[in-house]
Amino acid sequence: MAFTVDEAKLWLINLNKIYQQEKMYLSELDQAIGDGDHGINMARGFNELNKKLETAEYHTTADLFKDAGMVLLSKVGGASGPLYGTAFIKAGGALKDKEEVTKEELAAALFESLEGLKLRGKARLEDKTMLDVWIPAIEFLQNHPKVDWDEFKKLVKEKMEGTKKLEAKKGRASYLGIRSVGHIDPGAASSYLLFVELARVCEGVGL
Amino acid sequence: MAFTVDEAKLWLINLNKIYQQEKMYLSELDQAIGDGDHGINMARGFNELNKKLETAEYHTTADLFKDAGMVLLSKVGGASGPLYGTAFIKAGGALKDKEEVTKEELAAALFESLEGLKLRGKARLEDKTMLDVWIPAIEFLQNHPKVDWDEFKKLVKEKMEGTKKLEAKKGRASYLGIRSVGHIDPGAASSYLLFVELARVCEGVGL
Amino acid sequence: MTNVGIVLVSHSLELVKGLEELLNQIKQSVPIAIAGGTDENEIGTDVFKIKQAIQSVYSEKGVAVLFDLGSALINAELALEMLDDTKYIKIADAPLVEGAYAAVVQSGIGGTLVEVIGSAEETKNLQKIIR
Amino acid sequence: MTNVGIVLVSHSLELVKGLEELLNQIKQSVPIAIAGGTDENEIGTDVFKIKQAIQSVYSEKGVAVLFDLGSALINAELALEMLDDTKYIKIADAPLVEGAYAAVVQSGIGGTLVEVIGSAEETKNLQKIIR
Ligand SMILES: Nc1ncnc2c1ncn2[C@@H]1O[C@H](COP(=O)(O)OP(=O)(O)O)[C@@H](O)[C@H]1O
Ligand SMILES: Nc1ncnc2c1ncn2[C@@H]1O[C@H](COP(=O)(O)OP(=O)(O)O)[C@@H](O)[C@H]1O
Ligand SMILES: [Mg+2]
Ligand SMILES: [Mg+2]
Ligand SMILES: [Mg+2]
Ligand SMILES: [Mg+2]
Repeated sequence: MAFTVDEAKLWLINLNKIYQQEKMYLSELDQAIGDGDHGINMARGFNELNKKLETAEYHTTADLFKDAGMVLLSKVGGASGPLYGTAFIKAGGALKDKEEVTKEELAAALFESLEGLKLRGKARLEDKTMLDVWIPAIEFLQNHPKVDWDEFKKLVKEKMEGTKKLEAKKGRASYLGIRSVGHIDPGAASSYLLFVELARVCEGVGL
Repeated sequence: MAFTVDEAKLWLINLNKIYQQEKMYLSELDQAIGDGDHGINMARGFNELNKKLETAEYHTTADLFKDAGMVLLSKVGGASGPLYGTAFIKAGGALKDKEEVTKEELAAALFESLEGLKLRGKARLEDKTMLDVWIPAIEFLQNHPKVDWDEFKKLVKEKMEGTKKLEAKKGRASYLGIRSVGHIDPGAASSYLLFVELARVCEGVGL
Repeated sequence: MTNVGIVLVSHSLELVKGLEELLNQIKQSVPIAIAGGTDENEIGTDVFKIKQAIQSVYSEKGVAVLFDLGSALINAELALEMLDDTKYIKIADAPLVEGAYAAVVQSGIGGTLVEVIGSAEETKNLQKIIR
Repeated sequence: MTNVGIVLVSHSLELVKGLEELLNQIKQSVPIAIAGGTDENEIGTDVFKIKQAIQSVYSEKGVAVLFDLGSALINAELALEMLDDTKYIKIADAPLVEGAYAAVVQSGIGGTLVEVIGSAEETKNLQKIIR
């Protein structure tokens, strides 16, 4: 079995449900070190995306990702909007017109997403951003010919929780300096959820 | 003859007429090196002051000056508002309850105005501000036991025109740097008018 | 009040209204007051508006005043002179928007007036773009 | 257009509307465009608004972009990436209000894009209060 446009769609639909559920939690994280809107932002963006997915038809994962990226770009609001938007647009660009996406191709596409995130946000590892989840996640996918998705889920959880001890160097939280330590980065948390839902869908099709 | 509350009132009423007449001219000067509102500001402030003078009754020059200062403070708008406002309030403070103001007392009161202007605006001689008229004007009044008002008028005119060659170091015009050279400072121009009208009133009572 | 109050002075009422909205997102517990425009809400500043704004967020915890252009400073200093006790009021030598953001964050974590002014003034050295 | 265009990007639409009004007082000949708030005019920024604002004041004389907070920069850079020819577009590392004021003055006297960006960035070193 392989990852097709149906899996891509399922991933994003599930992700929307999760972000609606975790809206308060993500905003609370952002209240501690930012402006308290990350949950609202993600819930709004993915709700718009969900509406779009209900009506639009896509033939390839690439098309779906690119369109999803455009919606997130303009509907999430906040720094995370152009970041997640870029991530999906870049992944879509990498996948071209492939109908069945292999694990290697998916990993390569998400590597392009990561490159896009770095280019846009100019953050580095340990700056206490979503990159602290993205960087190890993509590395793991690229380094394991056969992915153990439970291991993967464990890893991203650890990395998300690992942002707690970091001092923010990027984004609003950086204004807090040392006072940002002790709180999980909201973007790391939403990226953790993104990867967990991806893992579930991949497991489902035995990727 | 002496300078009484009637002369003070006459001065300000005449000054209002002048500022209404010269509204366009002062704003044009400000357009060249500022935001183009100095004429509007002075015309608005003195119009309000004029209205007040028509109804209110004052027993001393001090009371009249203090009240005039309060009106200018809030009605001129722009940097010149708190500056001219302060000038009149300080002069009023210096004159206390004197009914007849001698030339020496008037000069001393205007010296206090100048001190107020310096304190508020922190400008120095040759910064291309109204101070470039005020400083020599007050010096002249203090140094001449008997003032030749024609000489005085000539002096303030020269000093006002002298701001043309200066580079602005204070106020909005300072953003222009060297490009501010070649234009008369609007505040210097309105201060020149203020002193010319004062000279006329003083001549009238043989001060 | 347990947090340092922040006063935003601008030549434009709209500008500080928008800035206030932006800042209110960060920390509700920080008292913020605005003084924008002339007494008729035209472009300019008004000493009495500034005085009132300071009084509305005044406490012994302190008040930090931020302003846009030099002429706003003239009125801000005059407003201070009109107040009796100015020991706990300081004007920040900082960019209005960036300084106010940092000031609200610092006040929000319970910073002292000196710390709040310091954070605001530090934003002068803030590299906004990494090249 | 013979003057460098200025684009003001802020998380708040109201803020840049006020700032625009303030700047329009200085020089009418400087093209100014604003991009404030999200597509629903809430607090945030919108890449498409920024792109459109840049296009609306675009000329080979150049466009200087000023922004408030880092997240606005992410969208501003993305907007630039969406445009074909960005040779004449530069983002200033400058405080929004103070930088925009200096930029408009410099553009108003016919300054080049490099001079306009330079004037804006110089305001970081501006001593607003003389102590
Ligand atoms: N420059 C950046 N690079 C990578 N991630 C960033 C950057 N700036 C912010 N983020 C991420 O975005 C998250 C905040 O998103 P959100 O609250 O939606 O936006 P905003 O900060 O504009 O309100 C942060 O927790 C962080 O993970
Ligand atoms: N710091 C200062 N000290 C003395 N005079 C000043 C100062 N700043 C501005 N001025 C005077 O004010 C005049 C401008 O007044 P006005 O146009 O009414 O105010 P604004 O510059 O706020 O629009 C200048 O021409 C200058 O003479
Ligand atoms: Mg946020
Ligand atoms: Mg936000
Ligand atoms: Mg003016
Ligand atoms: Mg003005």
